[in-house]
Amino acid sequence: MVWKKHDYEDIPGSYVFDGKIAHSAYAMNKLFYSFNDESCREEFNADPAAYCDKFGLTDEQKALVVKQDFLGVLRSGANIYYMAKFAIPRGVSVQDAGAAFQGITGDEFREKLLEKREGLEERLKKEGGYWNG
Amino acid sequence: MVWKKHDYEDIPGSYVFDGKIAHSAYAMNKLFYSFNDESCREEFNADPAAYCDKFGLTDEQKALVVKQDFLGVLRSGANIYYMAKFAIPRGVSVQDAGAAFQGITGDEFREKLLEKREGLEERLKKEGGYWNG
Amino acid sequence: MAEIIGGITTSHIPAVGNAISDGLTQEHYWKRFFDGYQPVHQWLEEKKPDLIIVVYNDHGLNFFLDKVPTFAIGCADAYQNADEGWGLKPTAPFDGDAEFSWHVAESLINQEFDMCTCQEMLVDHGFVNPMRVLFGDHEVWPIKAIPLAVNTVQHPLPSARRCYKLGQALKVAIDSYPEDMKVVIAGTGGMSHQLQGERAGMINVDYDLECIESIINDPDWFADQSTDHIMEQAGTEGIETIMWMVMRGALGEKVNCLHKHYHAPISNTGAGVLLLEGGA
Amino acid sequence: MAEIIGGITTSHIPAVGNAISDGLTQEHYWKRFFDGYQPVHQWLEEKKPDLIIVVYNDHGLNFFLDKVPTFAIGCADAYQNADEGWGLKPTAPFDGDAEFSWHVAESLINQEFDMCTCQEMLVDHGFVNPMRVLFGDHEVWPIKAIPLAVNTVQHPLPSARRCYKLGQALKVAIDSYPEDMKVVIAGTGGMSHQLQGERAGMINVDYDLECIESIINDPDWFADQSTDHIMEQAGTEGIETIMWMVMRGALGEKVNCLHKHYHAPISNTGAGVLLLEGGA
Ligand SMILES: [Fe+3]
Ligand SMILES: [Fe+3]
Repeated sequence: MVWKKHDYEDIPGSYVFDGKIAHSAYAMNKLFYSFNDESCREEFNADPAAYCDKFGLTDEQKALVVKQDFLGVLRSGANIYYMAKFAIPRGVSVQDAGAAFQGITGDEFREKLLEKREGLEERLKKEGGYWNG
Repeated sequence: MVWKKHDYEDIPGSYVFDGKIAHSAYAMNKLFYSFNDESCREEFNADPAAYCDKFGLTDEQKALVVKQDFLGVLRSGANIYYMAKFAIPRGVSVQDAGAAFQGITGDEFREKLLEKREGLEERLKKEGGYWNG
Repeated sequence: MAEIIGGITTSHIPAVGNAISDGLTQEHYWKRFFDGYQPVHQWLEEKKPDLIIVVYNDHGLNFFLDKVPTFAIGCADAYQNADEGWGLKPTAPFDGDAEFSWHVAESLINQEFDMCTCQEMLVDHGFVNPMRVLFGDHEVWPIKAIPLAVNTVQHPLPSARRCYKLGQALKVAIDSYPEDMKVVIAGTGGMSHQLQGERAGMINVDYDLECIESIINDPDWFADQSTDHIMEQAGTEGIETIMWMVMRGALGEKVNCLHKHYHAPISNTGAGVLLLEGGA
Repeated sequence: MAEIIGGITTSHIPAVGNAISDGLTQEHYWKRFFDGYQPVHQWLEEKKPDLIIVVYNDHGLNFFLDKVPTFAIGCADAYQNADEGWGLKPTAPFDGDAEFSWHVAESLINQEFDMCTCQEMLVDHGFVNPMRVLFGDHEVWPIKAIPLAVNTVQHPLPSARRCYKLGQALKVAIDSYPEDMKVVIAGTGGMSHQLQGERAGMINVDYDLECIESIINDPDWFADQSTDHIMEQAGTEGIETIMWMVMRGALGEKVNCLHKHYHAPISNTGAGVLLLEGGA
């Protein structure tokens, strides 16, 4: 049985959360989803390994979750929005996780984003019709 | 604010489980739905009135549920499939509930249904192409 | 390539499962109903399909009123039956086929069917009883199965026409699956019955037989009916029979009818068993 | 009769809500972004709509992967915000309008949109932040609101074209509501951004501006794009912008653009604010 290949797999540096990925990481994403509930967060914090077993994570996924390897967790099929429920309360923002993919710091990542603002107002003036304060 | 009138409201002796009915009885149906879970059935049995309050039933619905008035519960907006989770374990079948709508017994109800079998094989022979053993 | 080798219609009512569990299938009340499945059993034996898609409606096990999808498809490798609140013993779990499901879901969504995808799904009597009556009881079921749930409980429902179109799209989806696989579609539920209201207990044999003829020879007749008209003729719960249109749509324009069986009453319902193959 | 008096686009990212909560809206980083909502605030003040339909995607609060509907509509009289796991304080609940919702749901299903109806629904930041940025914070919100959730998380997603058609059907649904009611549609999310993978942090200003022009003047250009193409241009999470097409479809063929605002970056995204009225 082979999963169908999709054109979007060729978009560079991008992981599309499709059936194949979701299927492989269902239990792990279910664990993260449970973190909407405070009592589940507390249960996890009290014994992360046992909580992973309760959700039936693979040994590999369990190891990643226990050591809080957020990048590893994402590469292993976590959906970014579910992963955020794990990472953000631990001081790791979605931007930090994005930066980790490129091997740069969160501050460097934010610097690069800020470059998008340079020349933007002039650009929009030229386009015409945009609000400019 | 008036709910839209639907043509199906004119089908005699029939109650179509639409948005209007479901909206009016959401809490009660949610209570019945919880009976999929054994621990919920036990919690209800231990204190029916308290369980109704937990789900936010109206006083009227609560009274019907507490006195196990299955017909009243149906008339008050219970969905037949949800109500069944309440009635069947208490020895009241869906057929008994149907019979109650007509003021007859479950056995009388079943007798009337059995009349449908009379002449059926002959009828199907005439139609042609039907399996007949 | 995957191929739809046939379509089946069957009742899915709880009483059918109870009769099997209680060993009543050869009692007078049940015998004629159950015996009418024998040609279907023989056909299944002979054709050995790999996978069955069971088109059914959930009656309040997997879906509550907080989330009622019009169409939902299982996308898991296994499906559990579970306690519906009546004290029945759940069956053994069913093997699914997640890759196949996702292929179908993707094709349906690309064809503008707004599916709800379910990577975990409890299957209720509407799914389980067709499996039991078609395959017998098993600890390991002899066929993969995929639940396709249609909302027939919380109005507004999809029209018969929409169900027919879903079936046609399902055929496109399955025909484009690259692996060899013999697929059967079961349209379950019905036929005429009404469980509630002063009209409870109605069975409309004439209408049921008209529907059976339409399913075989003139599906547009069924598809053109409004939900209101079907409920008037078949009862408010008899509306379930719209799910047969999903099966019918998946078989193509013409079919050969290999077996046609009708019985009434079983519990509150008229019961129709059809075995159809795509024809020319 | 109900009437759609306008459409709005807006970001829905968590950082927008945080900036409001932390009182940062006049800081340099945020000022240009937030000031760009002033004309929208004035218009809302002046027009006083009765109800807003917020088209958004759930990010894992109300829906988990066990049940992912392509399109879901709230059919309740109130909607709660709740803990998303990040320690944010939930907002006050939102008043809905169940009668109106059921009217819309019925019309959409009759128009062959396979909606999931939700009689209880937790609304996440994708719904809440548009409400906060458009109306400010309230203990009692000054407008009724209905959540309309589009799956943009679990592929396969509905196409941009399907979203556009949903918007067109939404217009038919709303125009046929018998009571007087002024309705606004908000298309939320986007614009270009990618949160994961080595391409995380991409923003495509050129593409965002093309999309904005298309939304105003040539919606078919946007609707004709494949999901793959949009992800390639706008990022895997930028695909959210397809939800703007629902709003656009609901406005009719031509629109008057009353306000057009773009800013980048806010957090990881390009952010577009549009205020549109149906035109001739
Ligand atoms: Fe049923
Ligand atoms: Fe978002």
